[in-house]
Amino acid sequence: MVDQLFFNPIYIIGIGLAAAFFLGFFHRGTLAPRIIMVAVTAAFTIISLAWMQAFLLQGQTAEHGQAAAQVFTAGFQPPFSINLRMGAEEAFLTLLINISGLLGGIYLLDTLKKMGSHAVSVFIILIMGMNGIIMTRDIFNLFVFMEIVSIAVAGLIVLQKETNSLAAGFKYMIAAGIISVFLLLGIILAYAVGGSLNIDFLTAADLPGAKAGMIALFFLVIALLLELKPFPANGWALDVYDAAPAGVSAILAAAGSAAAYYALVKILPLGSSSHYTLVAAAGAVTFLGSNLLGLKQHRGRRLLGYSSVGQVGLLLIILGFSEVLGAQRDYIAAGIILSHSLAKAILFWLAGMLKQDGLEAWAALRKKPILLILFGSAVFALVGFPPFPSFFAKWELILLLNGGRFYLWSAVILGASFLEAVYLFRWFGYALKMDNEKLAEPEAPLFRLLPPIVFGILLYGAGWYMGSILEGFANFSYIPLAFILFLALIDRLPAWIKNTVSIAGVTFYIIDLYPRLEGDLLRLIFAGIFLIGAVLTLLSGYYYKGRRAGFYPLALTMFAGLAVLIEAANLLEFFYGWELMTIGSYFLLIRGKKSMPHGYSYMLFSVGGSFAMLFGFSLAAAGAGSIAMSALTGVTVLPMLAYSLMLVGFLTKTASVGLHIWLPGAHGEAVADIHFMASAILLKAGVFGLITVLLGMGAEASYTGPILFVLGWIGALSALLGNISASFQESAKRLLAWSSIGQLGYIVFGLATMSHLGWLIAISYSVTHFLYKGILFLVIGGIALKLGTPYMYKMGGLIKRMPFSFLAVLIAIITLSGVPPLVGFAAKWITYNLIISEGIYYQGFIVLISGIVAFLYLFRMIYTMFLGQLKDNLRTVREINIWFLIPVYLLLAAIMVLSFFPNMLLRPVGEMLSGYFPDGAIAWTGTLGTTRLGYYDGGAIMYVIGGIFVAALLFFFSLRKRTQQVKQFNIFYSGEAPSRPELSHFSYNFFAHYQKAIGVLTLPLVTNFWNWLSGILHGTADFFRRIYTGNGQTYAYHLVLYIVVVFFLQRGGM
Amino acid sequence: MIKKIFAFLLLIALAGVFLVVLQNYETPEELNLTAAYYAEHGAEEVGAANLVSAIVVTYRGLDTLGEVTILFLTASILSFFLKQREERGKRSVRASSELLRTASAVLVPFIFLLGAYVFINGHLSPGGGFQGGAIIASGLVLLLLTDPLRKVSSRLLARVESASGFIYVGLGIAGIFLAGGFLDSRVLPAGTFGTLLSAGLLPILYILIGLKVGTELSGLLTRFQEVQVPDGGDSPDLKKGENV
Amino acid sequence: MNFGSLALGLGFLLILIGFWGLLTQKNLIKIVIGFSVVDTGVHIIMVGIGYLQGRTAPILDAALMQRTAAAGNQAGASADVGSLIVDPVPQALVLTAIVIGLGITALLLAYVVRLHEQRQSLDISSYEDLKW
Amino acid sequence: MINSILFVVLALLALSSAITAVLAKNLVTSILAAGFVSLLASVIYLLLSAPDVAMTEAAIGSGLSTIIFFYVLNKVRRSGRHD
Amino acid sequence: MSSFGSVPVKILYALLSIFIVMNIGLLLQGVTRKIYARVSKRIGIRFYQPYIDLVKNYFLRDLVSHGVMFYLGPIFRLTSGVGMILFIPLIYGSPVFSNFSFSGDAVLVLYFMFFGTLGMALGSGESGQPYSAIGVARGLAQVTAAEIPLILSFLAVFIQYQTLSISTIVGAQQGGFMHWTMITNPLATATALLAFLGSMMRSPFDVVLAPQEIPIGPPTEYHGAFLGILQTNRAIFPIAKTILYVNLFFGGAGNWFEFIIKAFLLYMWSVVVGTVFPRYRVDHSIRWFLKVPLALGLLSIIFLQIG
Repeated sequence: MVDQLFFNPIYIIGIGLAAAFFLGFFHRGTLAPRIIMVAVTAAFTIISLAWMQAFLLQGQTAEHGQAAAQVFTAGFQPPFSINLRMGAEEAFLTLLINISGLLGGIYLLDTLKKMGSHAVSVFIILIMGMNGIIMTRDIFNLFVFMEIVSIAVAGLIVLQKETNSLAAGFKYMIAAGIISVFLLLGIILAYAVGGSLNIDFLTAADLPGAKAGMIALFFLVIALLLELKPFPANGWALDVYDAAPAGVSAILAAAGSAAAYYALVKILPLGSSSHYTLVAAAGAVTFLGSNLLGLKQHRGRRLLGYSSVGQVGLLLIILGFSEVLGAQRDYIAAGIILSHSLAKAILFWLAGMLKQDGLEAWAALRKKPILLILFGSAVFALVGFPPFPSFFAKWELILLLNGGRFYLWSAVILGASFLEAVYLFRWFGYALKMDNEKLAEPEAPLFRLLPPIVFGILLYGAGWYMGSILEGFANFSYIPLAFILFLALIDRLPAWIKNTVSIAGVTFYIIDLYPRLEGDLLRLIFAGIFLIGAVLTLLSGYYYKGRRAGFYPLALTMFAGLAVLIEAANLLEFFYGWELMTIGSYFLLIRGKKSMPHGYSYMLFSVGGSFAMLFGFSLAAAGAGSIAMSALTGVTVLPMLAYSLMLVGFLTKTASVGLHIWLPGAHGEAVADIHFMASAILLKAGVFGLITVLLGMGAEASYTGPILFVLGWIGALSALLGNISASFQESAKRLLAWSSIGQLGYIVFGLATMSHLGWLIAISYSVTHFLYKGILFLVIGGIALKLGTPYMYKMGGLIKRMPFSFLAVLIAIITLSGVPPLVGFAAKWITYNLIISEGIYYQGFIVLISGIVAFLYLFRMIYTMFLGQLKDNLRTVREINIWFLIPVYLLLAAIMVLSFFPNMLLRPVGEMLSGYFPDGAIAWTGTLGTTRLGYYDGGAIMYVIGGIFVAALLFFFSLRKRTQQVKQFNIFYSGEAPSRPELSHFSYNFFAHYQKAIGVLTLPLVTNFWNWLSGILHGTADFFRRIYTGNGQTYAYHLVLYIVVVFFLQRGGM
Repeated sequence: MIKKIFAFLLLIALAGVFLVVLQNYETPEELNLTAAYYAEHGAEEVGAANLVSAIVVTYRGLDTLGEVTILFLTASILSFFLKQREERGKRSVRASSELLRTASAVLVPFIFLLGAYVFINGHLSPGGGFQGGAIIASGLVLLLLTDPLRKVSSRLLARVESASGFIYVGLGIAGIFLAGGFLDSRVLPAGTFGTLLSAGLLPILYILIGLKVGTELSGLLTRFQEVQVPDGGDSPDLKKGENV
Repeated sequence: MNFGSLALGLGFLLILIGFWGLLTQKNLIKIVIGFSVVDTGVHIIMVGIGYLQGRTAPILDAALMQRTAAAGNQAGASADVGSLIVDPVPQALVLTAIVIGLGITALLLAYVVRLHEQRQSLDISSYEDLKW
Repeated sequence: MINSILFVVLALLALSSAITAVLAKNLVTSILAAGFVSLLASVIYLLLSAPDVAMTEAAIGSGLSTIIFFYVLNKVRRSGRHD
Repeated sequence: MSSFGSVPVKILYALLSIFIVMNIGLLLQGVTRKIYARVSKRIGIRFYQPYIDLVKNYFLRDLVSHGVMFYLGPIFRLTSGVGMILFIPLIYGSPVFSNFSFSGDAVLVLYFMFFGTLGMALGSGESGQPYSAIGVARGLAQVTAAEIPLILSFLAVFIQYQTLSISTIVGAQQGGFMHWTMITNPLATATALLAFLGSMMRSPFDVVLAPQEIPIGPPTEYHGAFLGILQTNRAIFPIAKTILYVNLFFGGAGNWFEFIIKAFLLYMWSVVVGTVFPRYRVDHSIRWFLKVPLALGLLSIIFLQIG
């Protein structure tokens, strides 16, 4: 129990004011006022902390009532005197406010020093006033505290003495004045009808029962709503965020929003359900509107303003749906508030350290990596990625909304969140990648650095805590994450040490995981791809000399995410793993030199996909009433939509046609081993997801027909277009990237058939693609690294310098193209069986011809790189790094084994699949597989072809010719010996005629579509943001108009 | 012009809103629960004849504290917002008329006295801290009008202001320990109803409020006044005493 | 004729007039004046709402005590102060509101002074640099 | 009855001076008219049995505010052009 | 499984098959060139000239090599041709001449064709001869285009007979002329015949080799014994292809005589077309394959689905 003598909440007001008044004795320039400020805000924090801790220990975080302490003033009982309340919510919010105050004060130390003791007392009163808003239970007292806060803010804005700040302050005051007029009207009318000013008594007074009561409520609600800056009546607020000193904006965004939010939380129970609806609608408009307008914003602080306003809109939606969300409302709101407040404060604080405010100028943060880490954490927290609180909040929110059949609302929420992600990640990309040569280093003395760092730590801590108390996530294992943290901590060590540690960690995890997966072949296969892939990638990482800062924690984050996917016990954990993987992979992909736009589009598609997935999952959970993985089976709520969305979500990761535009660039610009991770391993996560969903969906229900039909076509077209586009690439990396799209197309096609053979193809492709693409990525990546260019026409003749690479690539492309005798052929053979036995001729036909097209780019690649004329500058180049060759040859060995014994893979997979699809299984006799239609004996083919090859070779040797090795230029060339290799290396635009004939298929229609969409969005944003004329009167007009419009809308609705 | 038309239309609509309010508002016939309680128990609980004062100082003491805080805030903000700057070029200051100077010399003491009376008797008759404070401040204005160059000692004002505010809050906190809660006026005995020294701490609090409001308003005015002073303004120490 | 309702009407009209100034006048000082008119209107409404027809101020002085006694005699019941005075609560609120209003007005005017210093203009449209 | 007539007259006066305050071209007129509105309001408060409020309004609304307005006007006039 | 006998016996029969097919191929080559000459009013070579060329090339003493892959290219090529022969049941009902067809069905044959193409392309690629590369680029582009209708027609056959096994397909066509795929599925056959042209490297689709333009295309740098091997393959490979067609569309061959007749007629089809039409550019031929043959192939599948 909290000791009321020491931790009486009234002390916050008492001490605050006493200190503020006491400061009048001081003159500017002395240190004492600032010491007092820090001490006072620290005291506030301790009081809140004491209460918070008490509530947490009692486990009554979400409970109203009993545990909350009432504080009476003047010695009388309410409603006759003003009382304060300190419950769990109040403790939480005041704690947030007070910590913001403490740290914000520290951040502002030097500004306050300049302005003297008066400014310090204004600051203290501001924090005190916010506490008052939270705690008071009297509506007029609420008004008084709100005015205190408004005036204090208006005072602090001008700590920055610029015309813009002054203008912003003036607009702010006008707006605050107008709002207070309506608030006062509401208060007095509520008093006239309800006979009291006390919130609890007014609740009992049934205001909605009286006509005048309804009007009173309208004024109250609308005024408090306007305090929360609803779009579009919020131009004034944006100016304040923009022009106020960054430290002040930080407090406004972090603490001010929370306080204003809670004021509305207190008032709403007075009203009826129509008020909740009003709030939710205003929130939705705000969330969507301000994030849309944020798209066009190119200055950091103002953008933060848009984002802040948007986040508050989200809070309003949550508040409006109190009834639906029930006991979880406070959990969700807390999650959003925490993420928003902490992240926004961090961002504003960072903004204050920068000299310029353009988004591009944020690249200066790179000069202090800790700032960049904070920036990244804040951005991810705002968008709702794990492990931040908003992730869990958003999950619960969407789950409950869709559980209550409020689909449109959750769609709006996700849509708006997506828009927010659009500008936040664009911005983050700038910070990561923009040129920062000419930018000044951020000004970050310790007192400015401390607050954001503390908030950063709190952000992670809060995320962990929110997760640990969420049902369905409580048993989650944090050991891998702890390992990643450890790697982050030893980031200063050389790469090879971290590499060894990482390999050890992953190996240990594999050993630990294996017994848990035994018997579950499907998960075992994917676990193998993910984790053995991880080990192989890391193995190649030994090539790197130096520190490789930040690589290992992020790579391991991705692998941890993948492992979570495998191990997920429920949808939440699955989604968590998915998002974790996305984070890790984003940072890996954006490491390349020119990868900013590609990493960006990767992120956008990932976020969009994961939102679609979230929506789908929530529908599934709504039907099943649980979030267990089994909820995916037989979804009952809007099953067609649910499954489609989930599939779309996963298709973004498999980069299927329509959602593929991120891949060529993202993979094409990635470094060798990252390329391997991203393509051979990461894409399989999408496959795993598709498999999970499709297993749940089955093919029986009527809605599955169209879904599978479309999915099949997506797969087939991905295969075709991916392969055709690959043929026209000049960069080997991009070629492989397009090839991945094509290969994944086969897999999607196979899965869409929902048949034994189709799935056999998909799974065996998943494995073989991992093998041969692994080889190709590592070798090509290694070569590109060595030569410093991925462009094939700059290579040539490398077979002479890199024979081992050549052999590996040769084997890989034979496998890839499905030419017998290697294992790739098995997949082609099964494809024919599948097409004929399932009767899917047209899609199948497309898939088959894309297989043929694959031949084009494969030949082109191996020819232009390894054959033809060796360039002068490459004459001394050596074989690629041994650390690339080792994993390559391990993969090669696996291919050879599977070629001799295809049954080793196909038979157990087939047996496993028979559990789901009993019809059409392949019968195996040794290495001979037989279907209803045909037969295939991998072993025999290997022997026969091997035999013929050897025989032909022996025959040739038996001719005993004198063979003479000639010089490079000794060719039949119109009687001339070409002097420069470039002249006779036919490589650039290799398939010009092919492009001429069918290039129409590779027109960037999809890219154009997305560009068009983005153009529309930006255009809309640009059009609508012109309502923010910058004129204070216009903003006043907006405010009054908002009130009038809402009033008549609501009356019309009543 | 378009702007005006839109504003007009908007205000017509707003008038519509207000009309709806008027239509639905029913004039009360009786005091409501809260007011009735104050009428019934105000006198005995607080011991103040002026119910408004009783409410302002005790029942809703927190509001009053907040309001004082707002004035304090405004004054503080103005003090660093309207910082005195050195203005270039000296301008002559118009000398005020003889009449005004004489009048102020006569009137100012009376005005101050009136202000003090109003806030000391706040618990008995109409008036109280705000009104009294405002009256004192207007006395100050008169001084300023007559002699623009006479600088009211801001330091002294600030001291009085801080001290009264600090004591006010201190007494409020004392209420937690000595009586029923923060700002409980029953720290002192209620005394005889209707007399000057009655109503417990209420008169004292009201005096503090009066002092604080008065100094704050004065501070506010001086800030606005100071900005038009050509330069720093000399405030001889000997004049300090006369002003308060 | 009920003063309460009249006060309400007057208050609303003042608010509208004030808003007109606030929304249409370009001069910063005029805007602030408009705002203070709005404020006055609100205060009148508040007091009007607390008013009960024909009752006296909520001050329990000697005069009121006599009337209480008289009323008690007429009704033949015990005296009830509550039936004679107007509602004191709105008055208390208005006291607070007036002072707060002054604070806001003062701050607004301070802004006007500083803005004018920056650009030598009192036209609100001179301060539109921040937008969009 | 007298009171009623008085009330209505005061109200009309208040409205007309409010309009003057808002519309007057001359700032001095405006400020004075606004102060006058407050003064009338304080009389109305008396009629509404609110002497405390009346005193406050008179002192603060019509007194101090008006003075501040004038200070500002003065300041602005002195420091340069205005409209 | 139609396995029989021990491995040495099988190898022996395999060699026999190869020998027969090679001779057929060489003879057909000679006869074709003779016909070509006669059509253009020339006397032309002797019909056994291909034998002479082959022997001459094999007996040239010196070889010039550009590298390992250059060296292995022809071997790949020959492996592919021989492999195809051995994976196709040559004579219907004869276990002896089914060779190694037990290890894979029609799909194997279809894909094994690429083995040689790839090897050849790689080998000639290493020579560093730009004409080779140009030839390969053209060849690949054109062949892949021709494959599209080809795959369609094969698919149609597989669908029609619901099997991938070549011998089963031939078996289903037994019992007279009217049971041949040519009659039962004329559209697929027509498609296949058009696609066939694309893979025979004759006019109008001979831009890959394009004499006078890029000496002889891919094999430009090959000579001597290398060329000998390629010529061997050139004898075997077209026969393998034609026999695949014969099996799938024309009722297969019950004996060697039928085999030779059908192979000859089919072979002549491309020759006749080749003498009549002029050469297409690559992009033209790609477009052409994506028009008429593709439409025909799709029609054949649509008919199968309806019927």
